[in-house]
Amino acid sequence: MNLILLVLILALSIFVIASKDLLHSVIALSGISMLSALLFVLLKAPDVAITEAAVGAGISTVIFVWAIRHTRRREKEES
Amino acid sequence: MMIERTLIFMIFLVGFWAIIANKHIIKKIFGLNIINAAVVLLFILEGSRIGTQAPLLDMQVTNIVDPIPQALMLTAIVISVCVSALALALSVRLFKATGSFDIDVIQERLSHEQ
Amino acid sequence: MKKSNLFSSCKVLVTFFLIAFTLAPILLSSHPWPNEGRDYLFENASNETGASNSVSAIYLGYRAMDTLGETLVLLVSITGTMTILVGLVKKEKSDSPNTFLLTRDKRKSNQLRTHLLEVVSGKLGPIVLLFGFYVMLYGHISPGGGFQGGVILASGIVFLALGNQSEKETKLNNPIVLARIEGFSFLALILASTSGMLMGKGFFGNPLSHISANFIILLNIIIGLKVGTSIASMCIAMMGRSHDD
Amino acid sequence: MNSSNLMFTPIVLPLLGSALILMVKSFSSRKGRIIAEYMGSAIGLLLPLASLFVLYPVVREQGFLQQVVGSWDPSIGIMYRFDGLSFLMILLSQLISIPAWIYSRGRGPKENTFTALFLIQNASIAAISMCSDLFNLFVCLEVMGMTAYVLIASSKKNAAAFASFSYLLFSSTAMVFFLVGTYGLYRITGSLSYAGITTMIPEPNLMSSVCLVLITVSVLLRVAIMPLSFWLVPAHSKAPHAVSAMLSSVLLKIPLFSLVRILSLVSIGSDIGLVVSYAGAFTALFAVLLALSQKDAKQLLAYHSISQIGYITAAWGMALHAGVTSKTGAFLLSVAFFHALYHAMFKALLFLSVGTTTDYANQRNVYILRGANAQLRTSGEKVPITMLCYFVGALSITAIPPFNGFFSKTLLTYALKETMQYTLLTLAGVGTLASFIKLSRIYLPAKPTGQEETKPFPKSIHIALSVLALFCIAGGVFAPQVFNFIKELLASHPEQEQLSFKFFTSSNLLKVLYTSLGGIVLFILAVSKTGTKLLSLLKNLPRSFSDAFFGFAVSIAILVYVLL
Repeated sequence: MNLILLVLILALSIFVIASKDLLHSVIALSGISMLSALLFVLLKAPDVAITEAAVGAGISTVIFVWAIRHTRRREKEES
Repeated sequence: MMIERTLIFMIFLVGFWAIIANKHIIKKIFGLNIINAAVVLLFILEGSRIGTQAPLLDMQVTNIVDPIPQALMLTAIVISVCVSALALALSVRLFKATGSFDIDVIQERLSHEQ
Repeated sequence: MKKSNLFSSCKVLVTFFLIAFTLAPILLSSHPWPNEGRDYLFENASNETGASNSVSAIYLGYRAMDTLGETLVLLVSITGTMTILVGLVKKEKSDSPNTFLLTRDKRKSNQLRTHLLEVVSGKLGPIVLLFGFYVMLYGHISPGGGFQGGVILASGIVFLALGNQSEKETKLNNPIVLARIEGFSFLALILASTSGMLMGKGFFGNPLSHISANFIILLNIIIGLKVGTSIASMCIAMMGRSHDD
Repeated sequence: MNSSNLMFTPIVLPLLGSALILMVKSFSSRKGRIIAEYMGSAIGLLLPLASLFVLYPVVREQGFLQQVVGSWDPSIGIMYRFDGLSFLMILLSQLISIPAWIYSRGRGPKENTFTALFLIQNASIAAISMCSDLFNLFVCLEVMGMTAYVLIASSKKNAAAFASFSYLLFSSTAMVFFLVGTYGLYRITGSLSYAGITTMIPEPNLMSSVCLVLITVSVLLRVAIMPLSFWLVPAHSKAPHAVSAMLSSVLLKIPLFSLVRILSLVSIGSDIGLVVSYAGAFTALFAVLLALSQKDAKQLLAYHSISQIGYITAAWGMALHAGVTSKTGAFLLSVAFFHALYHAMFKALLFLSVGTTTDYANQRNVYILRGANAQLRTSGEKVPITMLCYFVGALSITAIPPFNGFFSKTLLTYALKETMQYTLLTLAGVGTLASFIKLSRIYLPAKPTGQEETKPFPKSIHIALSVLALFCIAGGVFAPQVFNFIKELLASHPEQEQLSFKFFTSSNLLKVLYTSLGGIVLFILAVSKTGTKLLSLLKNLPRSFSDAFFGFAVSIAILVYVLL
């Protein structure tokens, strides 16, 4: 179970880096946080899980989305 | 065990790659978040090896996991979010000033400013 | 141009591999995990601090200094973010009123804020607030604590602000009130941390006695209020309103 | 309240002051805010000095005070240790921050939050100087860094935002590596306090050495010795002047001396010290050459910060190499701190005076700006205090005898005699002189332009500058006493002979003469045609973001390689 979650996190982090759409990246990053929170519950760390879910998946996503909303969503292609 | 550590190591390297090789400043902040998440995962994962129960001390609990890394990581998570919040605010300001997210372009455009 | 590109990508590769090789022995180490700290806490944490959640016992007892530092980081970062935000908002106030809190006719993009959102978040707000207080107050015996509770509190306040149908401000999402609670709780945190010094228990010592969880509960409440109000005021500032000075 | 509680006052009082300011800010009107601001800064800046005064006899008698925060068991709590080194570090930060704050009343950022953040920064510096726990050091460094990023970005210029961003990104990445190092050490030793870690490392193995290297390099990044100094120049030159003065005088040195606490306890600390010492000496030379090639006045000063921190690290590293408890080690460490203290004084003075001048003249290019003093006079300055203070600072940094820089640099090069660093540092001294001749040309008389204004010149600028200039001159006059004061606090042996070194020997004075002549020759060479070409080549070296990380990786790799 741990392994599956870690593989998923790895895949999501590669997606975060590779995606051209910043909003997709943000959602993937928040997915990483949620999956880590799940992993922390499995690893008997409920406090960290709550923090990660509230702070990592909640607040930081809000800030990222705000920043992207105020700038440009797509990464510009090199021209 | 070793596989789990290797996976975390790879997550760390992916994040680090984004920081050093990607020119996009928001992507760099993503990378910073990812390497932080990797270190947090590593601490918690390794700290949980020596026990089987959550560190809530009831009567029937006998074999808890190490609570110290958990307490440390609470702090580390919060600090990483604070850092990325400030970094994002700065990058929005930079974008408004230069109209670009590319770090070299920003550097070049701002170097003409008195 | 091409040559320098090649050179710089070489440098990036070298950086990457150097870091990978130096970190590998640490990240992949299979050295046995130490259990001295765990054993000490298992024996003593509950007796010494009165908190049966041993993570809370460390977070607000044994290593409370870290928590103070963390609160300061949050305070400084939010102050900095707000300063930058206010500067940005002031600049663009005239041209793009795409904020959530403006009155209906001024709002440009209405489709994002449906009636459903307003009703649900308005009704959900008090419940989330209640849950936040629960997490905050029961931090010493169950998972959770001041910080986590504070974040939930903040989201409750934001829900209330979003579901505010009458366009009037309630006390709780008024930035001035939030800033007051924040300033007060920061002062309270510093005073609470020094109170032990006056009672002969040292910095961050429990002024009453060492065996009760009162002090941890107190710190949880203060930190919860501080974190909740500051994050809420940051979110409200992001929606386009701020405590103007 | 007993004295071991008193050691926390340098942390608590600034925090109390900033809490007061933030609270009154949200409750009160404009007038109340200003009163609260002055009260808060009196609490936060002056009272710690008073408590240092009380603590001095205690430190002299007992050597050190230590207490676990919250009086828990030392195996699990956070140990704070107040000794001579922390005393000196807090003294340094207080001595510089008071004039810097006074200056900020005149020109710098005047928002309420500025003072609050400034005080939080002071509290974190005090905490860094005392804490003996790895994770707590991480947290305190983050607090200090965070305040620095915000204070740099408080400038209105967009380039300041970029400087702050690059500092932030670079040092937060390094802090993640610090965390990895903490993880490794906790895994090996099961402890986070310095005492616990050092007793549990029996002999250096691969993992513990790599962890210590990661921690050292991450902290040295904030000290900005050469491969790690990318972030410094934009940050220091674009920040508001009061913040630049603080950054360069205090924030560079505190992490360096806080490293002594852990590195002096582990056996591989001496090897790390040797490598860092060489790096420091090379830094001193290269940075001075880069400074010579700059055209922006504040950037020139920023490169001098790197160069001077190179001097300090050269002595610091040799101190660690000799072992700080040994006699030579203690001497070298006191020399390093001596120069750090004096550098703090004259560099703060230079940043503030040059900053004022370039602001009023509205021109930062040293090739174009001339007659700066006339410009200052037209903007309302009656007595040329700014120019006089600049010259006090410039003569100090170039080590001309009656001023303080002469004493610290002479002692520092004397302490490093018969090593390779000696030659490098002497050469760097020549370069320093040349580049300051270049910078001083901004005060050359020129035809006065513009009309006389009746706007009064802010008094606080003059107060701040005069205080710092007074420090520089008094530091020169009382140099042996100051050095003995530092040495007594840092030495672990109770029986310490007084300093037998004579400053005004003919060889030292001759050396000053040769250095000055060399500086003038170098300056003439630098303004000649080929010299300008070579320097512009140096200036246009590509410096991009990935290079910074390249430097970081290379310095980690070199240290690991040396230790194996």
